[in-house]
Amino acid sequence: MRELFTEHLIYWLILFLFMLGPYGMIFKKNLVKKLMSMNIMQVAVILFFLALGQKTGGTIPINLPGLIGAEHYINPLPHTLMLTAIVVSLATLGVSLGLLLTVQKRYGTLEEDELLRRMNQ
Amino acid sequence: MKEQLPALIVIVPLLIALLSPLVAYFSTRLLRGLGLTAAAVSFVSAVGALGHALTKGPWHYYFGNWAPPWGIEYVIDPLSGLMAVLVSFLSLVVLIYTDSFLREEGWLKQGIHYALYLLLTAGLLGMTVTGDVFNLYVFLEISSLSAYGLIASGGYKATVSAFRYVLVGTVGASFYLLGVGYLYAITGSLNMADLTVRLQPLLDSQAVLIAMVLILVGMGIKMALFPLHGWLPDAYTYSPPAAIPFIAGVMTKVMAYVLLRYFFFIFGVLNGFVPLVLEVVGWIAALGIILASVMAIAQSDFRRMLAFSSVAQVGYIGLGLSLGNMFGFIGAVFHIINHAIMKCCLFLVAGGVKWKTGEHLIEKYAEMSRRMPLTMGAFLLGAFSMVGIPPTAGFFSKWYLILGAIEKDLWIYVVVIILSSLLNAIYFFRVIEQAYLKKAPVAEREKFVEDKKPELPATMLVPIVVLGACILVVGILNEPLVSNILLMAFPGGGL
Amino acid sequence: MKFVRAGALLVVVVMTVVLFIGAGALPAIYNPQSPASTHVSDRYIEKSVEETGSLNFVTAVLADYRGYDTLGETTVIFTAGLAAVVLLRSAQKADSRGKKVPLAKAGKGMSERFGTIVLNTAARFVIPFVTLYGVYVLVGGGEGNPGGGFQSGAVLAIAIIISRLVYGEGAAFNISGDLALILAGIGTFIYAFVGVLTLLWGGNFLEYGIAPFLMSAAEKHSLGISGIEIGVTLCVMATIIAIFDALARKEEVS
Amino acid sequence: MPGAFFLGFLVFLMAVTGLSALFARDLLASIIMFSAFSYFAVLTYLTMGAPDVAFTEAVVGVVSTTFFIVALRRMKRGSSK
Repeated sequence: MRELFTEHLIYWLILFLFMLGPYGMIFKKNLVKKLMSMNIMQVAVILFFLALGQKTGGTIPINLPGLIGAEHYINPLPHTLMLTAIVVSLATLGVSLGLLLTVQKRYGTLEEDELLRRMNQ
Repeated sequence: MKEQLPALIVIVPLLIALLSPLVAYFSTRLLRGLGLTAAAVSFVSAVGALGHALTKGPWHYYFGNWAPPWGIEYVIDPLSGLMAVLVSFLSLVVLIYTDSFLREEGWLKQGIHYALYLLLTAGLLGMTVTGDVFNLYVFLEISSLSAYGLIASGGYKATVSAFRYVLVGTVGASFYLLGVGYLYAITGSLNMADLTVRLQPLLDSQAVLIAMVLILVGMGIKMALFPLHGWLPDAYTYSPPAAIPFIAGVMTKVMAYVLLRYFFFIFGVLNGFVPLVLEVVGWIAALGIILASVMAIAQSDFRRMLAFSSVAQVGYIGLGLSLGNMFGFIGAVFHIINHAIMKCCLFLVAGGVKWKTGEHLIEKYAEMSRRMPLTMGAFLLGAFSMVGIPPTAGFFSKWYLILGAIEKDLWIYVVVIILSSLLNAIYFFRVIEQAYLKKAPVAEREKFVEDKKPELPATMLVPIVVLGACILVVGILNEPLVSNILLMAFPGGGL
Repeated sequence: MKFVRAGALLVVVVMTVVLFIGAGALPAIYNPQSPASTHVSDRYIEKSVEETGSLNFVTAVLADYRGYDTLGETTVIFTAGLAAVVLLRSAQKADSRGKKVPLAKAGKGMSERFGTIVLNTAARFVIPFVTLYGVYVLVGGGEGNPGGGFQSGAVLAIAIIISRLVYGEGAAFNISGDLALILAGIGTFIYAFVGVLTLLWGGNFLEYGIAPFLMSAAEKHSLGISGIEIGVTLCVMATIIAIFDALARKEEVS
Repeated sequence: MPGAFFLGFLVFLMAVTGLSALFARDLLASIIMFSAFSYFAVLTYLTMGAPDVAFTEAVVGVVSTTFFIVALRRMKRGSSK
């Protein structure tokens, strides 16, 4: 049981979260919810990277006096990469909310079916 | 500064982009000058770097002087150098053309447009010359976000298609990033050269297969490979004419280049699961070529027709990738170059016609050849090249693709290429017929007879003519291009 | 239509299953011997204090070893600000075409004041602390605390957003949208300019060690890191405000 | 590793809040669930030993929730219903 937890289950949960993104984007008809599923997907990627950097016996990657050696600290590289990824997700969110507002202003709806109907009029 | 050329390719447009809102507030004319200078400097640096790569071998540039697996490096080899030259050249040409569309706008709009355009350029250039898979992601996001902004500035319908593009594009980027995560998990490295070495013993692992599929899907979405192309037609149709030639011409092609880079250089086409994946890509691409060409015939809007034709043309590049041999590689890279130039030229023409008449429908092109002879001449070259008529560039890339298919005994691909050329001929002939053979209605006619200046203004005409000439020049000079650059670019190349 | 939905569901499920099976091929989580934990990262952990002078390894990697990525990241934020502003502006075409609007008047936030007495008083207490904290995060970033330019910029932006939300457009503590956009560009430019300086001094881009100052290498690096962190702070703060302004801007009556 | 159970639990909570954000009827409720999702993400990052990422996610969570709410307010105002 413990093996399962440490080796697979966390990856599975993360990948489940990841696939929630495409699922929500296809099946949720509200554009705001599509946006949320996009964000959930990005968070899942971040979790995935952070999970890769885990290390038994490692502490947070900030230098402690007297504690020297790579085996004592968690790998800092995924953290760095994911800082960038978080920032990218915020940027995408800002742009897409702006787009949503414009769409709402013009077509008066954010439901996909209704939107398509009004666009074709 | 000579030894800093690889950095300058990307840094110069980036710097000017950052300052453009500030500069625009004081003087939009200064902004225009600076923007052109930045694009020109970038182009010159790219040419210099390519020259160095061809004569003295690949050029590695370390950012912050940290050696590769720890720091980020730029690698200019013949392939990435060639792509950088192509991207920066088209950026420069389209930037000259853009001017007429923006003159009337306020300072903020102009400043933002220049900033986004230069950021798009910098992002795409960064993607081509980087040697680090995560750095590639960062520049992918820069180019995507600026493309969303540029497309969305084209009015209300554009915002809906831009929103769809944001969603789909972010899915693509996330898939790509997850694929990078898999690669990082099993190798511990992000540097391309380092990855190549460390992946060798692992190529039979399932994780590599999944990473490959994730990267393929991610980049497939971004380059609009056939079943993943849903975002493209609307985005190309509704985006403003000042931005779309560059986006349509270059963006999908850079994504295709990334796939070539991954499959030919990092995974290696003959290893592990790669041939299996490539075979699937080949069939999908072949199907996509035919279906998208048929769809293109059904369109009445010129830009939408070009958009579907883009999907088909990206299929050719996928086909070359899937062949996995030298001719396939040469055909794919050659087609990237050709298609970037042709599509850019055709969209410039579409924008020019729109500027003149305000119309995009093919049926309104009647007698356009008399009204704008030079523009339509460039269009004719582009159309011939798309169809693949010999002296133009398009023929030669198809030729290499066919050679590659024959080498692998895949005759069905040969049939697909020839059949799709026929389809191309059909849908371009419709436009040619309108522009050259049909008579315009009398009312329309009187309007343009009175028109004292029939052609476009020089800032628009020159880019169109230059690109039209490029199609011919690339076609005529295909032999030196292939033997001096493309063969050098092939992994383990130079024969 | 039903058929298409079923097909899409099938694709999603199949991909999930494939990813689940593929997760088995990944190295086990928490394994200290996994490639990710042994190949590149050791140098960051063991050498970064002497090579970059930063006690926080994440800051060292972020701002120094992979500093170029962070320049890209900052640019991404700036790009988002540009895109958000342009599309909300082009939506309100009624804006004076081609006319130069003075910067001071350019940004009109939410016009109505919806602060009550409780909110006003609370905001008066909260804003200085948030601001102070933002500055502290910036300064303390390299000293072994988590945080740095990005977090600091976001916290500062939150202070301004609170003030805008409570006091409305007349808030004294306010930056207008267009000015914010220009500031964001300048912030990112500061970052890039540090790199250009190192180019001019004859080093590679962002090679802090090349600076012609009488300092140890670690000190030069931490100086460079502080330089770029300031740029990041400015850019992030200004961009968040610009996006907020674009989202909250009341449509002008035309 | 005892932390693994806690970590698994937190990721599970993230999945739950994420799902409920997607399936909530009301948009405001959905946004609130989304900020809860973001909060659990912060906890998960902390458990994974990434204080920097957690800090960033915390501020980004605040900013993005603000963006969502402000945008929602505008959308409600502009809607035809």
